[in-house]
Amino acid sequence: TGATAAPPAATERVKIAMGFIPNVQFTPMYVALEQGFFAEEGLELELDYGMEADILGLLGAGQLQFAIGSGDQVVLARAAGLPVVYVYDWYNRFPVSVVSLAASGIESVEDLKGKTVGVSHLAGASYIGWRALAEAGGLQDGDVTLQAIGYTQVAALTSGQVDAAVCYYMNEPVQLQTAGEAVSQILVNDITPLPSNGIITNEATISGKPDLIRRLLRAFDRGLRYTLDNPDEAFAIAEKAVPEIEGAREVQRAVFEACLELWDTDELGVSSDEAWSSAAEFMLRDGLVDVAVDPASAFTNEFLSED
Amino acid sequence: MGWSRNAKTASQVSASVVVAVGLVAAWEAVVRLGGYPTYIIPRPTEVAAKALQVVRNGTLWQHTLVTAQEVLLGLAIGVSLALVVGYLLSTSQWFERVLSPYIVAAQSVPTVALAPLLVIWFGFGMSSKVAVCAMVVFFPMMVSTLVGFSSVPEDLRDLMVVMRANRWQVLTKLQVPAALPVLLGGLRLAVTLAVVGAVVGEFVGADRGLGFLVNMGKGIFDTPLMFVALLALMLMAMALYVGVLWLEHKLLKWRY
Amino acid sequence: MGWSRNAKTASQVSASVVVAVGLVAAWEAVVRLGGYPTYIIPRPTEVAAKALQVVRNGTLWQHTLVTAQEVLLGLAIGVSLALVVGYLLSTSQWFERVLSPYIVAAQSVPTVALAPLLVIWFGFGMSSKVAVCAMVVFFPMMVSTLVGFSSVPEDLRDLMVVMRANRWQVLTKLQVPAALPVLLGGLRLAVTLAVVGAVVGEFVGADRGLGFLVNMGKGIFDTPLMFVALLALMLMAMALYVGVLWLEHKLLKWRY
Amino acid sequence: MRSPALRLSEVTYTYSPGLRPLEALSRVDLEVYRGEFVTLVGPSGCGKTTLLRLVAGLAHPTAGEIEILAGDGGGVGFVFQGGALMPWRTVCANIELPLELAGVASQRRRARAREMMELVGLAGFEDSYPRQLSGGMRQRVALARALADDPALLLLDEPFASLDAFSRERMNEELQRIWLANSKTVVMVTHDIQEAVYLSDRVVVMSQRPGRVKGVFTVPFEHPRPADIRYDREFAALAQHIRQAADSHSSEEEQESISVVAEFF
Amino acid sequence: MRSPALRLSEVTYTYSPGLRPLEALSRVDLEVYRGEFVTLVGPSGCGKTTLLRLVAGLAHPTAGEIEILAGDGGGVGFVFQGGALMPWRTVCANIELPLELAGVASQRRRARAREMMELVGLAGFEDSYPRQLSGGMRQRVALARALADDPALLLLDEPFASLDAFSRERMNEELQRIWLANSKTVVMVTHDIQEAVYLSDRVVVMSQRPGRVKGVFTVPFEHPRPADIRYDREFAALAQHIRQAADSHSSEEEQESISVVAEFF
Ligand SMILES: Nc1ncnc2c1ncn2[C@@H]1O[C@H](COP(=O)(O)OP(=O)(O)OP(=O)(O)O)[C@@H](O)[C@H]1O
Ligand SMILES: Nc1ncnc2c1ncn2[C@@H]1O[C@H](COP(=O)(O)OP(=O)(O)OP(=O)(O)O)[C@@H](O)[C@H]1O
Ligand SMILES: [Mg+2]
Ligand SMILES: [Mg+2]
Repeated sequence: TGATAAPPAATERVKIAMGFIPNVQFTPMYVALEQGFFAEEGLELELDYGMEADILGLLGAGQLQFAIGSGDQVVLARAAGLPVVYVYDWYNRFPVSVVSLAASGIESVEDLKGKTVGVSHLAGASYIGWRALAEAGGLQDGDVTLQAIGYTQVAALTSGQVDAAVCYYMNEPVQLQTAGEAVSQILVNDITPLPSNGIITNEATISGKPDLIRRLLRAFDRGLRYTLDNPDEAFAIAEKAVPEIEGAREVQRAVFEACLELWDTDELGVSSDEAWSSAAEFMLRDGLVDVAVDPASAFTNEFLSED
Repeated sequence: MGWSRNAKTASQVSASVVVAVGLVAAWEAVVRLGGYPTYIIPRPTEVAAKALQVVRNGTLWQHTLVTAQEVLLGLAIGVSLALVVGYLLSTSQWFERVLSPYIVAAQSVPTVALAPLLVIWFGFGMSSKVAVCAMVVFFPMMVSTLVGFSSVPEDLRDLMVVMRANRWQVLTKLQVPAALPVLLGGLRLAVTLAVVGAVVGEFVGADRGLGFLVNMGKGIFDTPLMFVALLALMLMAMALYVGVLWLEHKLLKWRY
Repeated sequence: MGWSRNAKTASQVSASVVVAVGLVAAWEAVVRLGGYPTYIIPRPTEVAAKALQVVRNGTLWQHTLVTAQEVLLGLAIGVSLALVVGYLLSTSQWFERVLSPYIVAAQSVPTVALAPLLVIWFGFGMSSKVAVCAMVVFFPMMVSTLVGFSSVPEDLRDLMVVMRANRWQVLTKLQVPAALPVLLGGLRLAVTLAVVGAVVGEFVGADRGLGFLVNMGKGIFDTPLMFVALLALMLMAMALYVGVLWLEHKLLKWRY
Repeated sequence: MRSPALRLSEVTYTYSPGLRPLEALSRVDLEVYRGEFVTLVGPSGCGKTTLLRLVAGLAHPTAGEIEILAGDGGGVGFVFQGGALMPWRTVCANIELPLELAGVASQRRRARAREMMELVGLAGFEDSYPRQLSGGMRQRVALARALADDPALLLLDEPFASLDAFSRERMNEELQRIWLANSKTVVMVTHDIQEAVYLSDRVVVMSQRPGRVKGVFTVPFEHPRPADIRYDREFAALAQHIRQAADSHSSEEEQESISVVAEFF
Repeated sequence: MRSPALRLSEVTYTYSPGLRPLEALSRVDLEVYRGEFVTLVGPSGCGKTTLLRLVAGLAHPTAGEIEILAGDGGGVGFVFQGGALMPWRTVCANIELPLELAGVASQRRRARAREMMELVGLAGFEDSYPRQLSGGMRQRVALARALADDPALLLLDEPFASLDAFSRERMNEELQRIWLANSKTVVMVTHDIQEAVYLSDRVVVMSQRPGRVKGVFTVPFEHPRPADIRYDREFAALAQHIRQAADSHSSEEEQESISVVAEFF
């Protein structure tokens, strides 16, 4: 379905900040590179693996043109005045979930009352996911004890320091499951949808190089589709791109499968108005931002390929 | 004499003020010339406004107190442990040669890698931060102890032997005073690293403290807040460092 | 004499082996008794198997090389800068008193807070890691320089004045040799911290190096891989440290 | 007075730094009686300091044996050649050190230290640090410290080398007085043969490296000796003999005759 | 020979550590001629070392003036009271230091150092470190170093204090020889009045703290002086006079007469 544009005169170098270490979660990107989709668009893509928190700042300051990040962060960033815009909805479902060991019997939001819940930091996507879930699930302040636990979810859960932990759906739960631990989880997206991880750019690029955005998204889109259509081949490509996963192939395959679940949708890349509006409203209501963010300015579907 | 000392102190203080003002000016200049937006580096005025706000509402004070506690406890534990271990290792060069590389090895493990174990052993309370802080402080202090104790003049060692001093007396009346300049040098490092250590400890997972505030400021794109927290950390480190300088001045006055 | 020295070295080496074996046994015991699952602490055997694998396929070597480069470059830059700044500060106590607290303040800023600036100034490549490493190394080395230079015996200073030595001669023929024990003590710290620094630098964002591998192991839930990377880091720190001990042995032989 | 305080039998000491071993003392036999004042004289580098260190237990003979038979319980007072003052302690605190180690109460310590400072002519410098003293003053501090806790055995390594002639004579007299009053055993190293004769019961002359006992001279004068005994004819003659014996250029044959002379005194 | 090498006019020096200032030198007037050998004697702590330090430029007078008129270009050789050897340098490297600073090529340096070591009787200890030497040997290293680059002005602070009588006399002779051969200006501190008279053109007697010039004695004997001039009657008489002058217990009136005696010589 990817439209092939006329091959441009010269290849253009672009950088995209991934916000995490090389991982099977980036398989569509590796596929698009490997299959030459970017090259066909005249792009020479370079992947940077900086930490998420820095990336939006750099993007806003024009030090970067593209980054991967979640929609809630874009709302936060825009509220702080960063001219960043979300242009491609990659993770169709918001990937944060609340995980607990099956033995704890936590199955619904209701069950969390009186428990201790661990969250990495009191900021960031997982925290916002948690707040959204708590609000939608009717939890009041004081119903749960929230504990900042950094990136020690697995240790904190298994050692009983917390009853449940806010995680990424395709990370810690998968790890625990493949290690033989029975876990139960509540996916935030099932309770309240939020704009999830996708490709972000800045206003300068939008006004200056709209075509660049289009080409980049087109190539990526083809990668994502290819991945969904040929998961085995795609996984093999990821294995080549990230040779370090060799020793953890099984878990990584499981992670990959979880990702596929989150990615698969009828309309790849399309952001939904409702999700953004409700997110922006919720974040203002909840005090996560103190100025209203116009959802229309935070995202756009205009660079998606017209099929 | 008294006058000249006061004059010297006064000149130091005023020079410090000049340097501080210069740094703020440089900061403003960097922001302007570099054209950095607020969310990369905020302007001094923005930071000052934010500082006023968090000082007024008590937030800053409350977080500072938490970190200060962690730092002081971590320092106390780390320094004492280092002195004890350093002393024990210094009693035998063989011992030192065999064991110290392993202590070094332990030092080179990044805290994030230790985080899960820290959580299991110390939980999420203050103790895990104190532990990180103590660990960070331990090593420079231990090395200083080793270096300091090995620099005790031989003739004074002989003197103590002739006077039939016991181990404790040799330690307190010879080794510690002789090693004091180096020990205090170690302490200069230790106090600075203690602040870093507490912050790193808070990064592992915390809901209070200045390290938390830095992370928070960063997480909610409130860079002025982050800078206020950073400035508070700097002031804490400077205060501790100046404290050690003062201690040096008191304890090493025989040198001047 | 020659024989006894060899015997001593041999006993040290064998004792080191014993300690190493003991530590591995303790590790196995901790895992068993604590009942920790692999994803918290893997068993020595699992780690060994993983090590074999990454040694065979060259992954480990390649990442080690990257980090080693960062460490050595960072050390070289950080240590040289520290020596120069330390020397300059040591020339005037007033200078030192006024400026050193600001250097301390700079030291207490956590690297994560600096990350965006590092990226802007140095990019994501090796230079940002080298910069972090150099920054971390700088401080202990500078303090050692200050402490070392201030411990130069007065009578030797006078000697140099009488002999009309110029500044450079005083530095090379008196201050450096006299401060050497303390400087080498600082270097012991510096090499250890350099490893930590490179790793922290890689944590800010990297796609190679042992710090990256630690993160990778953690990120892909391959704890044995993480432990292999940690062990490699430990070995690197130990090797550097033993190197400094060897240097001490060579340079300070007049003491023994 | 004839019961031995320490006995060296065939004591040999070899320093072995690096590759070349250096024999500092070779088969030294010496007995010092309780309450005796023995002086060692000999050329620079002949092992006098080494011998004192061995007696003090700071080193152990490579061969031979040292017996310390004192048993009086009192400690050892050692004046090191370099002084060995603690730079971070004031003069007073340096002198108090042995008393401090012995657990003497601070007031008595202080009183004793003042007494000692008076004795060595340093009253008024209680609160000075060693680096604020002249060379001779430092040496006197070291002496005061060695005397402070009234040790039964005194080992003095050139304790008066940096003193002017008058201070030196005065210190000699004080030392004689203290020695007589408390019947200490003293082994002293000096390069001043007059001083050696004035103070000692016996003067031991040592030979060039490796140090050996070349001759032992008994000083026949009664104690206490008046200061002007130095101008006595017999005194001068003995000093002259010892001087000749100590001359490192004298040949082995001459040394034979020295031993005979030594017997004579 | 009458052109002055250095001149002190009304030099006063006060140490001020902490609160109590200590006047070490008070209104010292002294002129030393080029090529002259001047010796300072006086009680311990009277400011001799301080005076040498002032001349060497290591301290500056609190009042008064010091003029160094040497201008020969040659440096200053200083034997410090404590030796001031670099513990990390071998004996040979310590002696080479002044040559090294002057940029002398390493081979010539080495040769010169060996020569010096021969001179002070330390051949064979080239590669020893200072801590492996005896006290007297260290002192000789310090002397060898001070002489190594053949300085025009020599400042010697008790350079022979730790030497036995024979080494001392031999070193005295060597020093006289070197001084005569190279016409150096020498200012030496010593406590040995015989030594002072044997070597000097003039002996300066200093008073108890605060140091003042109490008397200046011109030594009338021709250079070079034979070793046995010490037994000369006139020599002994002069030494005796100086001894009396130096006696810190002599009263002011006696000192008046000393000055007269000093004029007489
Ligand atoms: N620590 C040491 N290591 C090696 N050799 C040493 C050491 N101490 C002394 N020696 C050597 O031992 C010999 C005797 O030294 P010692 O100090 O006993 O001499 P001394 O008689 O006290 O001389 P002086 O009168 O000059 O003080 C000297 O040749 C010296 O070089
Ligand atoms: N650094 C210093 N600080 C304070 N006072 C000092 C210092 N150095 C010396 N003095 C004092 O100055 C006086 C003279 O000292 P100096 O060393 O010149 O004496 P000196 O004549 O060389 O004595 P000696 O024969 O004992 O070496 C002494 O009373 C001493 O206490
Ligand atoms: Mg000696
Ligand atoms: Mg002196």
